[in-house]
Amino acid sequence: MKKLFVFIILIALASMLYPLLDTFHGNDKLSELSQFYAQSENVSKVNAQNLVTAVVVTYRGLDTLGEVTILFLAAAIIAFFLKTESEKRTLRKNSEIFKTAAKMLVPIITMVGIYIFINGHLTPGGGFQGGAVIASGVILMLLAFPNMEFNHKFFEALESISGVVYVGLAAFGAIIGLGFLDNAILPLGKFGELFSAGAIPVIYSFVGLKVGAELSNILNKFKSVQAEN
Amino acid sequence: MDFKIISALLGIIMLAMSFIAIYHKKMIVAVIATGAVGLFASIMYLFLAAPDVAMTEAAIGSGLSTIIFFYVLNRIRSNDKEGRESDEIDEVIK
Amino acid sequence: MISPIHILTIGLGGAFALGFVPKKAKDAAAVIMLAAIALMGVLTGSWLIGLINGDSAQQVFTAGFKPPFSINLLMGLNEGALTTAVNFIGLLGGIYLYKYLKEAGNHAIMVFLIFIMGLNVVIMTRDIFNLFVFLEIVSIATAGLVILTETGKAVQAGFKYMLATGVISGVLLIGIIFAYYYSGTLNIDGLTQAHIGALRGGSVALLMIMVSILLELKTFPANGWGLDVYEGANAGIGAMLSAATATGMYYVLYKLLVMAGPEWNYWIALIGAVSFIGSNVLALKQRSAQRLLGYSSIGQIGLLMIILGFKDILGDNTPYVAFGILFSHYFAKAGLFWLAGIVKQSDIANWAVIRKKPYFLFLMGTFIFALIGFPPFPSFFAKWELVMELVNTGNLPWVVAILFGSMMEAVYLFRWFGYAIKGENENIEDFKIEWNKILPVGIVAIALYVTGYFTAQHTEAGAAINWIPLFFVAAIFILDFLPVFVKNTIAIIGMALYFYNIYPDLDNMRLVFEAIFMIGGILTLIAGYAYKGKRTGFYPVALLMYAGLTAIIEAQTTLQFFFGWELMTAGSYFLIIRGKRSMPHGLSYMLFSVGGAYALLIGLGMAFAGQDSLGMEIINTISYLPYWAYGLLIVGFLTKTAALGLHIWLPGAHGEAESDVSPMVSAILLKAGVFGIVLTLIGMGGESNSYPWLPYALGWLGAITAFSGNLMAVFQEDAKRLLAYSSIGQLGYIVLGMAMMTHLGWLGGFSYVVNHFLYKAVLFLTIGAVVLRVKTHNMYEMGGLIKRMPLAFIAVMIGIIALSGVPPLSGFAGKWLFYNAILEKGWYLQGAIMFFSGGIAFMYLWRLIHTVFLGQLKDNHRNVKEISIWFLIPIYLLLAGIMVYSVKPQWVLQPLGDMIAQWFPDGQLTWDGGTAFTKYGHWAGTAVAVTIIVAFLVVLALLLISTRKAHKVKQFDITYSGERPERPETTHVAYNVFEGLYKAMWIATIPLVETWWNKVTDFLHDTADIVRRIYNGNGQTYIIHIVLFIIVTYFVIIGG
Amino acid sequence: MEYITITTGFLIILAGLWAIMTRKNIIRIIIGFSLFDTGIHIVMVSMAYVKGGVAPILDKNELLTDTANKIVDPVPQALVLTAIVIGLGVTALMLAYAMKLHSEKKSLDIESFKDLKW
Repeated sequence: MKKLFVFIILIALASMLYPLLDTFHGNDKLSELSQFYAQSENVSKVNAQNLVTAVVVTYRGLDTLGEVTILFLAAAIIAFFLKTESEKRTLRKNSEIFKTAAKMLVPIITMVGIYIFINGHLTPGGGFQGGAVIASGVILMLLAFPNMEFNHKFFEALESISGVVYVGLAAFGAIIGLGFLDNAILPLGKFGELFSAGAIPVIYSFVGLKVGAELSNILNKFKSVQAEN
Repeated sequence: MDFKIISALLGIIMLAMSFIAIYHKKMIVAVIATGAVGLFASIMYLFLAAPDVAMTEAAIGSGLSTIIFFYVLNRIRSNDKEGRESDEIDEVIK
Repeated sequence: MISPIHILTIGLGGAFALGFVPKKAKDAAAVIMLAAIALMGVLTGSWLIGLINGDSAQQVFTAGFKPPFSINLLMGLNEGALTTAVNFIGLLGGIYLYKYLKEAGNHAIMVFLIFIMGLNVVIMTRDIFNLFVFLEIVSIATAGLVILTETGKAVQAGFKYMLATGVISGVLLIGIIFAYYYSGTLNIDGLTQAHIGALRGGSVALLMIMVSILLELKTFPANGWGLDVYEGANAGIGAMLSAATATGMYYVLYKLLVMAGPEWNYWIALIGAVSFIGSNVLALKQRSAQRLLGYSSIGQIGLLMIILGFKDILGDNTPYVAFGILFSHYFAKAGLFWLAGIVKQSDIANWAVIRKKPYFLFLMGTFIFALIGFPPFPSFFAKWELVMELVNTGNLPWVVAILFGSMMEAVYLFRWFGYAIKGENENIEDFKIEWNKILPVGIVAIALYVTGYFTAQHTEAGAAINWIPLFFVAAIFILDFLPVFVKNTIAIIGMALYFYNIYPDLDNMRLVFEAIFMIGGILTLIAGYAYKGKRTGFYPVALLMYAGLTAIIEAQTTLQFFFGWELMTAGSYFLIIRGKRSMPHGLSYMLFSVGGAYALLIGLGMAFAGQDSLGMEIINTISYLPYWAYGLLIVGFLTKTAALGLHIWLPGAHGEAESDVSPMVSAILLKAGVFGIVLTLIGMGGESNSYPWLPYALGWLGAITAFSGNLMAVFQEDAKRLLAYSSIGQLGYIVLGMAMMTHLGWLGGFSYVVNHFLYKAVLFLTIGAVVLRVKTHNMYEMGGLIKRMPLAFIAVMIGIIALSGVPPLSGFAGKWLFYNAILEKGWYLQGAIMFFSGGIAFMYLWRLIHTVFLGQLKDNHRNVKEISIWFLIPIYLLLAGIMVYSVKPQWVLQPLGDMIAQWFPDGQLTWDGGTAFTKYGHWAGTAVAVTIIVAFLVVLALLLISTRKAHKVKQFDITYSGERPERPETTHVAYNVFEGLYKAMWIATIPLVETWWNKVTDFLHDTADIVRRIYNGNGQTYIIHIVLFIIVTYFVIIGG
Repeated sequence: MEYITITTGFLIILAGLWAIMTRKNIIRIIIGFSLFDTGIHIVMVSMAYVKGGVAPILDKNELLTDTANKIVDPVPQALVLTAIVIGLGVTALMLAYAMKLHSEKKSLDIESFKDLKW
């Protein structure tokens, strides 16, 4: 009965969404907004090879700041929400091979993560992706060494430092009169090189560190509430 | 032309995965299916010329969130074990 | 000035930097948070001040590109005011939650800071996707804050909240991305110009954006999750949601409504009206304080949505109206939520505990009156302006809808307040006082008064309001710790000085009423010396009533009139509810008053239609639906005169009031209604009015009221209720007299106005004083008191003779004029009814003497003393007035006649010395009075002489041999004396009216009880509601 | 191609809503929510596609001239990046709630959490 009702509702919703689908004709050309971003003088103003990164970090940097904040919020809420849970440790033994592999892999994974966000303005990927990769390295560690003390102080400090630096860089732009989150506070460099696009790589690196730290914190919280099994 | 077929195939697979995610008895399978939807979505993004999004979706949407799901399932399972036989657990989680 | 973008720097930087604060240093973290919020507040506040002083609004660009290519923020006057408001309440809320936040740790403190920062950006941003991101921040932060207390309920509420906002923001995101597809921009101003609503798909995208904002505002009925959060969360968080979030979200709706275009205005108003009425009706059955507040919040947001929908009609007044309602809601709701957190009682009946600390009762009262829209709060002025403008533009149905919703809100809020003032509080655990929780509550209460004052100054009519009486009330309130004697003296001197200063400015008609209000007020206050101790709270509220009464007399504009009217209502409500067992009567008084006030408000709005001033004279020239307008005004005033059908509050209210309050609310307060009726009838054009049916109907109503009031009085065993019903009857005479619209009718009416004041004050004061001595209202528990209280006996006797209207006393003047007027007018049937009621009056009046003063003295009254000297003084002063009036009626009637002649020049009395002539006969008051008094004295003397040898026999108990009977009514000869009459007349005493009103309230409550079951507590159902809401709005607005 | 993907996206949105509105298990509801999110992301990315466009990464010199006619729209892609991360935050938080709810009543049935109503 309820399912039938929900089904009817969804049919109605679909009929409401249908005009959206019906009037969607794909794009033959870019929207005005993106055309502006793609104009070569504007490309050289930001000087980032990856336009998505340019949009994410500069043009719509405020969104990214908000997004980082959301992850931060989620981590903070989960931290105080789950803290009352018991923190008993599992005593499962992992095989030596797995442990050794993990020991070898984790630095590599971390390096890959760092590579991804440092090159965010040149190649696909950036702070979020790199951060996620770093977090996956952390997971691997957590899985391989369940008894290892997770150094949450380090990660929280990392999170705070990168957050403050991010906001500081953003505000610096506004203070020296260029605009909040303007990447031109650093030299723009030569297009297509690592040291280009002004503050974008710096900002994206800190975003990456912050995201990595936040995700690690979240994961650790979820992990540390696992009871004995 | 090829892209159309591939994307149609991807779409069908994703819908099937969604169905599994919603209706499979075992919660673990359902979670994996959810992750698979994300993974196939990221392949789709590659075809749609969005490598950045594809990476993000793969790493975050299908990777990390699946792991969190697992952690939670694990936790709930161990919570339930306290008073139940293991057969019943899936019933609870279902 | 510092760029507003640094709100982000401060808020986010502060939140991130909190990570450096060691876990142990919780105080440091909390202080940093408060400092950061304060800093944001200073920043926005400095912008607000600058913008008020004429600075131009500033665009804040980011990323070094101009919009629409990058995200921009706007700091204009609205933004400045609202962000300052958010930061202000955030700071107070942070102080309130200090301990909770500290306990929850640094993470919770960060969340709170980000919550406030997010709201600031939500208000300022001009980019729709940025709006989405910061809305997510706010809702995630909210979800975190909800579980601050970590009760099971909070967790449940939080989950439902997350689920609901998750789906809603998904819908918003689809809307945004398609809006981008159709317009190629994400900038709100760019979208405004793109008019995507004109496209087929674009209209759907727009609808999805608008609906999701509406849903975020927790629009009825898809708001179960919101209500659960209000109930489940910590009260301090509820305050934040209700005040801060709602403020921010409301502004988002405003921004997006501009984008959506004017065709959405109507829909927003409609959805707002549904939400306003729906949630206020459903709240009727609510017993949980926080959930009640949640319903009320949603209702208020609905009202604000209506205002938004009418922004094109309200024009430049929109900010005034919207801010007036918004700020009242914002302060009052936050204050009430905080109080809920202090009192810690979920069931509203247990709020009686609050009066163990009387100043908390004052705070609660402030908030409740501010929510309903009483003066001097901003909502009063805003609601006034709203109704004036809406009526003026012909939107009457909307006005009715708004006032109906407000009425429902008044029902549950005053029921709650009634519990707080009068409920049982013996067994309820007292609550603790923590400074950090009280400080914010006190500040918002003060802020309400201050903003109210400044709101008033904003309009011309408002600025003309005379605040001196109110300041006097405030002063007395502050001096409330003094003993009765001091306060009473201050009050009397204050009123006397005020009257002395004001009376030269008044015309004769106003002087009559002002004299009744002020001199009557002083006389009844004299009786107050009989009380000992502090009499906490009495003087402020009594003076509040007098302040209102004098304000309606002095009113130059309809706004001032209504202002005074509401003050008087508030003051008299408090006076009435002070009595014993008066909780239900206080509520019904308030509800009838509020209903009546709304009728007045619409009537005054119609009077304003087409006029360009608010002067009182506009009610003389109503051109917009004048029949309705005058009818509504009269109905409004009739609620105060307690005409049949609107009277059910009166007997209880007057009967249960304190001894010196009954004369205030009966002899004095009821005249305010008469004053209003007089004004209306004059406004209709006096003799030659073109609305014959109104006075005709009014006349019948008066006659029937007179009859039934008197009849009901006959069957009372409670002396004060008897007098109360008698007042209903007497006011019926007055209404009938005025309705005749002739010179004699009005003269009769006015003579009753004066008379009723004199003798009803005497009777209520005397009976009240007797009640103070014998500690019961029931006449069958009295008897034989003539021996113990001869002076009281004389007063009552003269009082009832005057009331009954037999010669020689003043009542006869009124009767005589009445019969002449009726003959002249030809209203024989009404006259006959009046004649009967006069006869009935004798039957109950006689009982006051017979049952109370004559017969056997009850043995527990053997040693009662004469009534207090402080009562006797005003009583005998009033009696002197009656005697003067009786012996020299021309002293009163001639000036009254001259005054009435300005409206009714025909058919005046002709005076020859002390003899008055009409075409039907003549009456020489002095001669009649003197003759009868002499005859009476002669007979009395003869009797005394003839019985001088009479043996005095001591009373002894033969009936119950020294035992005190448990049921005194069985032993009193005059108990139920009119049983026989009752058997004949019972049919006329069926409380049809009360039954009718009960049916109405039952119906509303039952409806509420059934409908609110849609909120079945299941988070899934709430999602279904949300999706259904989206679909229904789609099919209604875009139409499938 | 983008027609197919956008349709897929809408269907997944509906599937997610279906799960949210009909499945009783809270974890299952969160899975539904996750699907709902993914669907929206697919719709957004499909919308960014420009026929014949390449990824908006200007790593080849020929892309530097007449860029606007060669690349796909970077803006929705940037928005999706943001949305994905937000979605993760929300999902994680919901799961934390689910854990709490479960430890409270030892049940994951959404109908057993109706203490607040009316």
